Amino acid sequence: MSERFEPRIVAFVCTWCTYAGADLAGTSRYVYPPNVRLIRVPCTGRVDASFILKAFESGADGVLVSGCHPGDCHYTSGNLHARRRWNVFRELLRFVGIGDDRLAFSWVSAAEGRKFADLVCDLTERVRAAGPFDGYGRMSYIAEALAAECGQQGPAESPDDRDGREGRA
Amino acid sequence: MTPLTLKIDRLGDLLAKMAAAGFRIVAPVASAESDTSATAPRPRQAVRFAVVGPQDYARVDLTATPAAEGIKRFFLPQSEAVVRMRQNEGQSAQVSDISPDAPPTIIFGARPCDAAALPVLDRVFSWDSDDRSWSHRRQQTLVITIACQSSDAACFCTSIGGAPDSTAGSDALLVPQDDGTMQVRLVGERGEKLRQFFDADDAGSAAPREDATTGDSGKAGQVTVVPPRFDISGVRSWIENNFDDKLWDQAALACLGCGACTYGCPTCHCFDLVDEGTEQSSLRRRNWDSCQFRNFTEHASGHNPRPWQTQRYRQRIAHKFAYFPERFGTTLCTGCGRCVRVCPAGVSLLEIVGRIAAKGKIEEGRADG
Amino acid sequence: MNHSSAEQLQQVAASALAVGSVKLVIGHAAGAAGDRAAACFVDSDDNVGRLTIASPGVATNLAVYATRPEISHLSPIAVVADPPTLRALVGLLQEGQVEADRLRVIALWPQTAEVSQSPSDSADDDAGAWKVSGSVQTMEQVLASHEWVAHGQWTAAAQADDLVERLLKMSDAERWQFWSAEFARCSRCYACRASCPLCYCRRCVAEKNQPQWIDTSATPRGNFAWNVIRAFHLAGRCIDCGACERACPQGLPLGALNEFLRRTVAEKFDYRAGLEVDSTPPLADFRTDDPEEFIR
Amino acid sequence: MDNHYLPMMAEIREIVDQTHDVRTLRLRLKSADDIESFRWQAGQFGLFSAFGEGESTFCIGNPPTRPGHIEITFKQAGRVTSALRQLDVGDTIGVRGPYGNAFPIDDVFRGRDVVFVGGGIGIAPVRAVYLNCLDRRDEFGRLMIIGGARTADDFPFLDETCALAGAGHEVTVGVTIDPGRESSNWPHRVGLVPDVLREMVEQASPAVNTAEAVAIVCGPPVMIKFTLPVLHSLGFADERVYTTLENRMKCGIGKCGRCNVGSRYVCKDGPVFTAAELHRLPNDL
Repeated sequence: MSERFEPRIVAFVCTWCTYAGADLAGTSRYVYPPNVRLIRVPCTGRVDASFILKAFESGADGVLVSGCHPGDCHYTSGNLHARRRWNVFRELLRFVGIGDDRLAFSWVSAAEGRKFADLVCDLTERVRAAGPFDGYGRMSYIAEALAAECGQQGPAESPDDRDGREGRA
Repeated sequence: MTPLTLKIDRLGDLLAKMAAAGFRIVAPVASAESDTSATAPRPRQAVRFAVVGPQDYARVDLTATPAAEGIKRFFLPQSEAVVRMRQNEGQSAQVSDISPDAPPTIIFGARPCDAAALPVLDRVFSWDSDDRSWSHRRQQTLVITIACQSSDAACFCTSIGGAPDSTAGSDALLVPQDDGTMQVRLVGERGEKLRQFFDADDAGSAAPREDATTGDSGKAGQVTVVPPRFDISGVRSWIENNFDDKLWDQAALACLGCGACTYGCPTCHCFDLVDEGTEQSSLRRRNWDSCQFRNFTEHASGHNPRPWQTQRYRQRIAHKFAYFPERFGTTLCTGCGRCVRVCPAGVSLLEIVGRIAAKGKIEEGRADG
Repeated sequence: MNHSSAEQLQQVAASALAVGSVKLVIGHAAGAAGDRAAACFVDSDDNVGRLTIASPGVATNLAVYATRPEISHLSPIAVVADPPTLRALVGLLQEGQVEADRLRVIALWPQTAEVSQSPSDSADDDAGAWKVSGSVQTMEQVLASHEWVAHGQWTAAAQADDLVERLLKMSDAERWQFWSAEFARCSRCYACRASCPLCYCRRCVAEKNQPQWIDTSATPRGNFAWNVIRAFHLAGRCIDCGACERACPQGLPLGALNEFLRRTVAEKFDYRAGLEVDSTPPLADFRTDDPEEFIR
Repeated sequence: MDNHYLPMMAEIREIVDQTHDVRTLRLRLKSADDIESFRWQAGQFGLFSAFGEGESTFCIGNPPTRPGHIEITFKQAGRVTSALRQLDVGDTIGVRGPYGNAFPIDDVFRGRDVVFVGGGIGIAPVRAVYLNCLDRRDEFGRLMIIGGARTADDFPFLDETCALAGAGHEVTVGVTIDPGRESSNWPHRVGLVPDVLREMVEQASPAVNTAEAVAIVCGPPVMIKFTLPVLHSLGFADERVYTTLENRMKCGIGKCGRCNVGSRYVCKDGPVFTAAELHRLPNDL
């Protein structure tokens, strides 16, 4: 396997700070890897725990959540509520087996184009080092075993995740 | 015909013989879950039916009455993909059939109350049109039951017309004998397929028992006695005539509206069809569903024919003891008592149907008088 | 069985119902069959005889009924409440799910340090281990009592510590493997949700389908999402009664998830759920100096 | 043995927006065999799927006298209807059916006066029947169509319904919206459907032979609840008052247990029931 693993990273970014920061990174022509798919949300406070799970379910190898620095929230305290949530959800995900190497949180302001580019570079390398997130793939073997037990052929899980995998190195 | 016996210490040999003949074996095994459970294990819950290989034969546990999880899922899987759909960009959508593919299977050690549910469900799955998945798994699967040697306070098969040594739904029934052997009763043509696995009873002690009837009064061997809990005769008519009785409110008050009873029930068969996946690639799955869930009947408009737990609880009881009998001529319950055992709130169908039976009796009496 | 406690409970309930100071008493009765205690609703002093004191190891948390719409027309209602039930009621008051004016309790206080936790005990074996409060009380009165100070944190949930410790020693991949296998058994009967007093949402996230956040199929994927989200929605709110795990017909070790989150919330926010009506649940709150060492 | 859950494929040929949230799709089955075998009667339904989202139950909105396509009209309400609204002409949807019973047009309606009452999205199933009857106009007596909606903006098939009266069909048409919801330029009736029904039947000339007539009522549960007693008091026999039940369904073929009312499977014994049959069912609708 000579080909390098290109991780898929989903980033939930707030529209007021990090999205603008990512924009600045682009207009400033900072180079960062194309592995990140940005999903713009009004505020990090909008990022429900199920968004993060859904991203992993849908084939993400890593997830980033990023928004305004404390004190800068467009809605005063959305990011502070979000911070509390991450404090706990991050621990819970670790406890069920999705470790810190696949999950990142950051504050990136509209002025921090450089920081955004660096962040994405670092995160991409970190997730690359962690390798493909195959947790759901392993899960589908359990599903197949269960389905076979009940006398069923064919796919036990929806095929979309694994199709995504097939197209990749 | 020569009576057949099974020496229970030869169980491993029997299972191996069946496996060698090409059958997959499903049997009740003690699960290891109690190791991981944070609370003390509830012993009864640890026995479940699972596919077993030679390494598992020693774990086969024939003592649970009945097992925490029954055999329903081997005929009606909890979740089953039935259609695969694909639609690629710029191409038209395609659907493909996913057919059931159960290997020839012997379920060994089921309880008569679990097996009795099979012919009951045959009625709904074969009326008007045949349900392919159900029929296929029924065809592929032989069921060997064991007459119960023990029962508990939740057991009420005899009140439903069943018995701890009923052969309904079984292809063979094993009846434990005082000498530690099991007498084998083969049932019907399908049962004959099992003859090859059992030894002829050389001693010829027991007379051949060809009767496939239920509730055999002269109980052979060590079959337990399940005392009658209620007289079912007035139940259906009481339910039909007392749709708005306050008994339903009282009975349902403690009900928390989970699906534990329906999922454990050998006769509950309601299901959902859902698509999972994306527009490009998805599976249509058939999943167990429960009439106890609020959204079971809820329309997208928000209208719900059964918005209250009282109505949903009544539906469950009425479906089992009035609607299904009216439609299909048999009660949708085998008296296994699993719903009573699993209910987190201690709601007892046995108790409630008992109350209905008592009321029905009184009404019947009035009608006669 | 010690009759005196159960009889005392019946007396307290009977006199409150007789004078009309409560309209309904929610307690436990001996289960009709099996090990489990049954929830029991007593609306007149004629049928208080059914009330008994159930071992928390075989009973559901009665606070779950305080939010039931079927009895919303009855006021006030009295809940027979051991400390975990009281904590659940604190949670419901705190989150505005039940009105203080409508709620009374008949408090049960553990008499001995070691009230039996064995689920194999019959429902009323433990009666002697409990002290019944002498009268129906408001939650305000209970929370001001010295019994609350002494016993408020008492829990019957067998500690999931061992399992949590074991899991914490594993690698991420091993933990994933462990939970995938456990969750694979989940039948999605939602007994955990139904028996949880703090899971009161009229429409659960598991029923939201636009989009379908959580697959409804009882397949490992949907089961994983459901169990993780269920636990997370109770983070900082779970009052550690163990009702979910006792309710689970598949024997999932839900207590370990709850215990882990309880620890996390305690460590990070110095908070324990179910103790103060006037506090804000930690995940509905923030402080400007909350931990953020993990945020870049 | 067949997989009953495997849908036929159909292409969306035409999209018509009836109101802001009610849309009609005209579909054509892709396979010639399917077209050949898809024979239906007014009142029957199908299960229509948006792939990846699921199936929904709709009545087949065009009468068998207007074959060649399948028409469905639905209101955006849930996951599937929202997904169906995202589809364009040329897209594919899944079709299962036709399922259920039908209105007994040949056995009962023929030779009688027929009164059609539809409310809101309930106009769609009624329309399949009146179009069917209009296409066979000389087989029936008087035909009267009453359509109602909350507001003019919620009125599916409004123009089409109004135009029927002048199309030489010998049909009486009344359309109405709820009191208080009319604007100054609303030229039609204002009033609740049961009231308009009573007025139109009572004032009909020549009179409707209600004792022998047939009535069809579809609409929201509350409208049906208040319309049935009016029909009864006008002299309609419960055995000849028809409605279609809209219970939630999954399988459509009498297995899944979702649509059950009492011992009846709405998907097999219905969706068409007479008022007399409804009275015999448990009050679980």
